[in-house]
Amino acid sequence: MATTSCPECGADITSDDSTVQGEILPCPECGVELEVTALDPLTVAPAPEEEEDWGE
Amino acid sequence: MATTSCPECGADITSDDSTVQGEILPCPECGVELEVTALDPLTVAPAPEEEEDWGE
Amino acid sequence: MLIVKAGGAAGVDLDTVCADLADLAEAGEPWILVHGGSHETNVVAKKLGHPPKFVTSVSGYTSRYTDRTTLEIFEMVYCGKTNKGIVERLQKRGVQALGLSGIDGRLLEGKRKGALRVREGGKTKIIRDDLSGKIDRVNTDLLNLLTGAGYYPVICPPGIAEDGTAINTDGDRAAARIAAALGAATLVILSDVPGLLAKFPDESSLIPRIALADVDDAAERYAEGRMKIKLLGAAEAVRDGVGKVVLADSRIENPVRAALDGGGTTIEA
Amino acid sequence: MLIVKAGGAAGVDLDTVCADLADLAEAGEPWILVHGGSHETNVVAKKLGHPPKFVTSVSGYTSRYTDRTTLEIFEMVYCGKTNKGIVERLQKRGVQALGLSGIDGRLLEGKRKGALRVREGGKTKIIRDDLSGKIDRVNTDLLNLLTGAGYYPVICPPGIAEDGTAINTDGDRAAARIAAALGAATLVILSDVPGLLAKFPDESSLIPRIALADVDDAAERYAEGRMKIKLLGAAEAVRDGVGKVVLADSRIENPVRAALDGGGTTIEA
Repeated sequence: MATTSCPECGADITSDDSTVQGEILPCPECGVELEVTALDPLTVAPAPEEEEDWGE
Repeated sequence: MATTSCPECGADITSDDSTVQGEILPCPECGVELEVTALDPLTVAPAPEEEEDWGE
Repeated sequence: MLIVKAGGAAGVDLDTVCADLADLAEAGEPWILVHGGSHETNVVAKKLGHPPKFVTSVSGYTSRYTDRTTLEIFEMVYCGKTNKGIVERLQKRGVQALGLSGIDGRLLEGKRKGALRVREGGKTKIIRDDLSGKIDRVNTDLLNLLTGAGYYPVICPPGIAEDGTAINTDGDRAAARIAAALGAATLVILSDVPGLLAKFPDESSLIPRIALADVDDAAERYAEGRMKIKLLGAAEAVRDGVGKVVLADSRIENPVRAALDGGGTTIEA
Repeated sequence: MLIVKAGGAAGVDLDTVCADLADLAEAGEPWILVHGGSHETNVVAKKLGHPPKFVTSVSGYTSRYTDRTTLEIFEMVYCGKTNKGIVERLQKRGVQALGLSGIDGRLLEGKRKGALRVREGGKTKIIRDDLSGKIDRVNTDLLNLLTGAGYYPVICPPGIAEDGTAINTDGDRAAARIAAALGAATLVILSDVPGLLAKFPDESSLIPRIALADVDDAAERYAEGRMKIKLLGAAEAVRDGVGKVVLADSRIENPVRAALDGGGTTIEA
């Protein structure tokens, strides 16, 4: 369990053992989509917009 | 053990268990170099001239 | 100019496709071949202990997760064994074929997907090291230089990003980009199915023709996975000026000629 | 024109070679790169369960026994991973590089050795399915077409036989054939040794220069295995009109420039 704060509204963002690198966590307060950019220490950043594309 | 005859002089050419496909057997009579082109039945033919070359 | 895409699926018989293309070349019909190799890539990747991983984008499209090791295995199979095997088959039939990947001479340049949203293990995740991308520029000068000198280009992914990094890209859409960039009259996409089937896998339910305006609707109603990508790539090509796109069967005799003579599913404006 | 051969040995650092070539291109010095990949091919062949087999010809030369499966692994590593990896490195440094094998456009055409006499298990044997051969014709029109349009060719074996079959061939000698066919001023052959050493492996015993007439004698006295092939290939090139051939070290900074500035062993008429 680790916590950090939402870069938009400052609310607490918490991770648990199942949280993985790159996972998208919505902020419980303002609902912005946050990307887990690092697990230890827990670091988040606004998730990028979805570029619709398909690889081979 | 199998035998065939030398295409040059007719002498007996014999193979044993160690003989392998493609092996060069000199004819015991006329000395011509023979290539074992098949083992069963034993078949021989004059061995090609050596083209000197090196692969990668 | 005729562009032909031969798929990478196991069912695609490269010998029949090459024989047909050789006849066309002899009859004075110039063409450019684009090929895949996905089936073989999976086989080799497993043998090399780096089994393929596929990711499904949030909108449901599956694509190969291309980390650096996977990209190099992809290059070995596409640019090495498959590309040179096709050039060899064509050269044996008297065609002056020449193989290129999208990296060579920046033939297929595109943008790397910075971040891809995928569903994995019940979570939504962003992956950033997926070396995949979408082609948006084709070096037509290079293609014209070569075809003008009598060569028959045989092309395969990967493409290349602006910064020179190799990027995995969808072969069908790369063929569509090439066809559009050259203003080709016809793009034939061969694969191991007769075309778009209304009731897959019932081959008698083949849809012979779809107008450009109806493609999105048909894609929703009848197609999944790879066929959906082929259809959307085909529509893109027609919108960008390609005369017609034919989705046809590679498993028959003279598959290219059959497609040109009206077989398979034709998409046109 | 400058021809550079970068070896396939483990010690050859492709990054330094590509960085040097990029500087030369920027300085307006056109070149053609020929590369190998034998070390990596052995690694991949083992992983794929088809370990490399080498045969020794009756006159003592060792070469890779190239059956069809080996040839396809060879293509995967040379034409796939290595060739496109080099083109990618050069493109990242702003060089408009373009990769080709000897099959493409019949760039390196030669004759397949019909039968090879080898010593194996104490016996002398003829092997016939060795897909190896010697290059005797280079498609210089294709090379001039590409370099004339500003492309930098990056070339590797295999070559192609008259009937269109792919044939394994020695990269050093292919580079020599290309240099001779283009009447190149200089052929630089880089590998993981400083040049010809009078007392191998003592690097201070480097022989800086050998006149063409003395090459056979020097090859007998100082060289074995691969170095002997490089020397005989170099002599062949000079006899066929190449200004000079330099056998130099790829493991140093700016290896190509160092060779041009007099490093390594120079062979000239």
